[in-house]
Amino acid sequence: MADLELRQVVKDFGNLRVIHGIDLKIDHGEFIVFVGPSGCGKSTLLRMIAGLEEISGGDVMIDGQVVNDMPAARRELAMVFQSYALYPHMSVRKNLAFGLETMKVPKPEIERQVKQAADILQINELLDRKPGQLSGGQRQRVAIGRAIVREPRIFLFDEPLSNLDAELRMQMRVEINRLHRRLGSTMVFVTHDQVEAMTLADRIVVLRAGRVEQVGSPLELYNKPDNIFVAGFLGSPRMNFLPGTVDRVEGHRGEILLAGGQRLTTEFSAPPKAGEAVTIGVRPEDLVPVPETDAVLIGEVTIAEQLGGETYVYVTLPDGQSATVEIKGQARVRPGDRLHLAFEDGKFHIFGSDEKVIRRT
Amino acid sequence: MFLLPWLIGFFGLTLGPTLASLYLSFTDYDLLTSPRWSGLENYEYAFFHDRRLGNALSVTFTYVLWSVPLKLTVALLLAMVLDRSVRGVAFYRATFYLPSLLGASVAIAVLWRQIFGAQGLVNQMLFLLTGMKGPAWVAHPDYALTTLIVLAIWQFGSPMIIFLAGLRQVPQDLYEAASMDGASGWRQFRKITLPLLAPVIFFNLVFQTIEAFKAFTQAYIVSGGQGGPVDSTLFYSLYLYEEAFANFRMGYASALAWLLLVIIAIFTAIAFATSKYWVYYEDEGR
Amino acid sequence: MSRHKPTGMRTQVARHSILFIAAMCMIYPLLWMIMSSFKDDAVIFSDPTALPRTFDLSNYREGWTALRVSFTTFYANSFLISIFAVIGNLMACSLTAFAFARLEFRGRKIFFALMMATLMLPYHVTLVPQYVLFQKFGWVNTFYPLIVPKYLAVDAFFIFLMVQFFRGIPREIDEAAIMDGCGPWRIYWKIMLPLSTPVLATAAIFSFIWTYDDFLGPLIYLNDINLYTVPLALRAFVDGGGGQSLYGPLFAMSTLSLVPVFIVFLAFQKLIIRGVALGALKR
Amino acid sequence: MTTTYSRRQFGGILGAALSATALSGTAAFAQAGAVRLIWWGNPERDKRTNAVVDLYQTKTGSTVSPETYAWGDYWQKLATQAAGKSLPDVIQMDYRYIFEYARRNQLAALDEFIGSELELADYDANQLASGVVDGKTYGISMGANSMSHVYNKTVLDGLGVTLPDSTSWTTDDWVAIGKDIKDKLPDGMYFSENMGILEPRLQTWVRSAGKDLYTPEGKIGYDLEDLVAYFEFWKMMQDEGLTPPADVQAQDSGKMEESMMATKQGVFNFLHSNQLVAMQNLVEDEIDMVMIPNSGPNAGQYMKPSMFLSMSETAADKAAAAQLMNFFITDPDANDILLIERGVTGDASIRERITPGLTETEQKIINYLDIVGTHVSPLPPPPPANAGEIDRALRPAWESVAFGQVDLEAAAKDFYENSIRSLERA
Repeated sequence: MADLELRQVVKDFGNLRVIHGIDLKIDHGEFIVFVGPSGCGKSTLLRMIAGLEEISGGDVMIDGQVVNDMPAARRELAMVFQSYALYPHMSVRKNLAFGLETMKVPKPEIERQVKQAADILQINELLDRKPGQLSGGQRQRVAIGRAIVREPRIFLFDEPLSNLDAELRMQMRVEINRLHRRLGSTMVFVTHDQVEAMTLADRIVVLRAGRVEQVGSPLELYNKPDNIFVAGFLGSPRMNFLPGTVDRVEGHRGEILLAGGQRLTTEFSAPPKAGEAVTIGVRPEDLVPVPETDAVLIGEVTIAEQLGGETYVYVTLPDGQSATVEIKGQARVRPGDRLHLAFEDGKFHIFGSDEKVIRRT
Repeated sequence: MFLLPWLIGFFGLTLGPTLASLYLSFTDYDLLTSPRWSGLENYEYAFFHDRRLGNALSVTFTYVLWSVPLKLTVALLLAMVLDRSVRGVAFYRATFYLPSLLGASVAIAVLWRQIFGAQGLVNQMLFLLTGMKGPAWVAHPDYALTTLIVLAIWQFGSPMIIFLAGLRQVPQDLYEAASMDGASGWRQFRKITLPLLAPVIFFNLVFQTIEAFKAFTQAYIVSGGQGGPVDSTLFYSLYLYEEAFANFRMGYASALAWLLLVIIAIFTAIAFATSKYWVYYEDEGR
Repeated sequence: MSRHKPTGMRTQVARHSILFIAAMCMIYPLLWMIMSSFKDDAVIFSDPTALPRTFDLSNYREGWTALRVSFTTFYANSFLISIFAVIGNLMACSLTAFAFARLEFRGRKIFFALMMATLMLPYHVTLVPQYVLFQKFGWVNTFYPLIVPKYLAVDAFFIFLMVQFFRGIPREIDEAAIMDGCGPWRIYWKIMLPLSTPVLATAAIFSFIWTYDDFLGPLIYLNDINLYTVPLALRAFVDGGGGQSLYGPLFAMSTLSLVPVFIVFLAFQKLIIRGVALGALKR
Repeated sequence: MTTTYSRRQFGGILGAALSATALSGTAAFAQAGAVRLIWWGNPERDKRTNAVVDLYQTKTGSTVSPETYAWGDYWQKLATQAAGKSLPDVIQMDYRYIFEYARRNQLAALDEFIGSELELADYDANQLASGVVDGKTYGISMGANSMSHVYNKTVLDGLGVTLPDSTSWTTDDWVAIGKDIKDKLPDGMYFSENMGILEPRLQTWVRSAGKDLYTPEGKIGYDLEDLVAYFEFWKMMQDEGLTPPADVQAQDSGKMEESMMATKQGVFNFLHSNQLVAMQNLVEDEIDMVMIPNSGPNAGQYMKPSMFLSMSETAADKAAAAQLMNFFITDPDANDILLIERGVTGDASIRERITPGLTETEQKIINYLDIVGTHVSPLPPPPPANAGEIDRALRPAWESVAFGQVDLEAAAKDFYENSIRSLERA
């Protein structure tokens, strides 16, 4: 049985529909990440689950029960906010205990819970401080602690790491991961950062403009994006997109004319029509330098970024497009060099004019 | 349910009496006997026959149009000086603010008559500095209103403190960036301080204008309650008061009050309507 | 704490001179009044210099008991009214402000606009109808007309101030409380109020000062001299009808009457100054 | 009942501020059965009146609840109370307002009490008559009064000036003296204050010409030419330097301490006779009173009631209220306290009793009224409604002339026509 199920969930703000009927099942113990650009409705969706936003249509079900009209407090969920939303006038201890006090949990029980949460998050020595006296990372822990003490059925995270600096963010990512394994609870996590999504999620839900673009495990989405949006959203540096035109189609095979004049023969899962404009997607690590004879593309190097472990080379293609190439190790290239490139081992995607994938790796 | 006390207060104590006064404005009411319906007579008189009303309006507009901008200018100037000086800020701030706290006191108004009298402090200073003999400022029709404007300016403390708080919010690096760009002090003021302070200026402007239109106590006491000399300080509110309680024309006074309400509302509406052209909020919307 | 790069000695001196002169202009009238309270009536207006030749307290002695009832009673009345007014204003205005800032209900915008409009109302308009109303309640010559309205949130300015402040409190805090199981009352009581101490303090101070200073209300509603407030008693010293005023005692009592305001100002200067700015600034 | 809080009680009240009982307990001061008495005044009058109230309470055992306000606040308070039908029982009334209040049924007719609660057998009939409105008595005069020219005796003596018999002098005599001494006066001192704005002075002017401010029918009782002549006279005084420049004069808003006499800027000043004591207190030099010089063949002055005691129509216990009024007017002990602060009483026996104990200045008032009493014309007809507005309008009208803003005749015409319009609006 699904812990959390969304059925045709819709949200309207006045005349404006921001969530267009979303279906989703989340199993017990799963770590789900909602990801998408800002304004895609991911936070709204989370807040609808939490009970902070009214549900305009469809059903939200928790443990098989429709909770559309259940007040937030009774849904037995906990939420960690982007700004942490700690009560500034209460000590850390009071912050942790406040929800339990509201629910009239007996004192000793509250103390036990607070102690336990503090242990898990290693914030024992902070208990008597006020939020104002804490660092960003410490506040983050307290906010999570406040969620833990309630022993919720589901944890909800609303971009909780976006206010931290890069290093802390990485650290907290690891901790949240660890926490998930330790508690085994269902967690729903909202972020616009694809790295967080990739590293944390059991399954990722990619949202765009109030619609689900694709749901799947991180690698599924990385390797088999359903459309240009998902392909472009996940992965860093971003996937290269090259325009092309379908030249000939014969059954499931066909030939594509690239903008630079090269031809590419390939198989389609969903064959396009001849003359259709398509997009070829290839990830930077799948674009490899080859001898001139094998080249599919020729590019002139504009910038080469040496990161030590790998090198990002930005090239300009003959048709003026630019592309990113990732080369393992420390490649010796200079601006102005010409690079002959090919697709690694057939690893490229083709998207139709409707942006849907028509050829998978 | 949270609004309950306010709703009771609003309908019972504000709206009810306000509507009652709207009714009274269509009557002939002398306070001592019951009101008698008189239709539009009061308004007709106000619009077409009341010459003192025209004078009261012009006095009030003069007062508003001078005192508000000057008060705000002084407030802004001193706020900027205070924002930059390091030592004794708290002392100066307190000193500048105090008059606006004590302003409505009877004693202050008495004092004002003295300071601007024929032998008052101002004329003594004037004589010392220039050897000229000044007139009796409070009692001269050409200057009496000016002394009231000065009194209003004297109480610039409250907007000054709001400006000061506003200035503290202007990020310092903006000025540094501007200095790097070679912007002069004046240019920095024009291009950074003013635009970023616009919401605060707007707030002060609206509130001070409303207050200035309603100004009563100072004029009442400084002018001896008569709006003199030659009606040169006959504020609208003073005229309204006189009609209501000295001439026993509460009906007419109610009509005057409603006219004033409409005037203030128009001014406020203009301020709000034009605000979008010059007030810049960092977070548009909510 | 210098926010600005250090400036030259000369500009510093110039700046301080300007400030100092300005400060003197501001404060001289007050000094003059205080000093006059020690002077004899005959010299007050003939001698504009501030310093009295002698410090004579007789004006104070005379003023304190010049009316039928001593100023002790007037102070007690003033404080009593002010304190009840403060409590009423805080409770009622914060509740109303909370509703306007946080709750969704029909007509909220219209009500808010109406409330702001009451700021523009010239108060002489409602004076007589209000008086008649309280007269019907039998409340004239009691403190009720001066106190009860404050419990009904009639002071739109404080509501406005508090609404501005409440809007500055992140909504996520409310939402966290909702998740923690709080209803609106508990959010108001446990979260909003404790977080709003600055604006509450400001409102408290101003409502104290304004109630304490109010002249018109007590004039209209109080008859019995035992119920008089300080400003009402003070005005009894000034006679506009061609009688004789006692300026020495007037200034002495004026000075004394300003003392509570002055003390409140000195004690809470920081809060007042922060509070004044609250309404105007989006935080 | 006087309530003064000891320091401890005071703290207790503050401490109990949260309990509603403290509120109602403190607020419910208004004593049941007490007679409410209201007057305008100044600290001196307040002191005396309060002493009489105390005396009354100890003598009779009944309670009085006194209220006092400054003149400016008094009429607003009274009008509001009238609107709320809660006027105090016993009201100090002014000659100007008694008609307004009586004709609008706010005051009780006193005739039924005269002879019983109000013992007025000894009282001067003329003074009593002044409180009659439309045939009924609505107020008992608290004392007689007349207008006067008060002058700085010390200064005139110093210049060796002796004034002619003031019962027969004319404005020409008066101006001649002024022209004679104006250059000998100290710097900044003028012969007289400018009385252009003073309606009572205008009244003596037109009465001298055999007219009055108002006719018995409530119309304007004088002609525009009279007003022009009046303005011309005072403009001449100002232009001749006999009265101060307009701005100096305008500093006087009507408060005695702002008058030219009190500020040592004028030798002569207009004054009501009962105000002599107060004025003397403000002036170091010795001052005295003379009658106002006549500008025409008739006597301009008249004896007027300084103020009345009236009873509210809504008074709960009218007999008790009448008793209190009677106490003020006829009780010997009470009048030992009041003396002539509100004017010279019309009760002959009281007058005899208090005269020996009066100060020198107070004696001057009595002497002055004795002289005036024989040279007056009768009391003018009661001013019509809106007369107050016209009175107030005289000030800006004259000042616009004094400051040279408006042509004299135009200003006079304007005022005259506005006055007629005001009366029509009533």
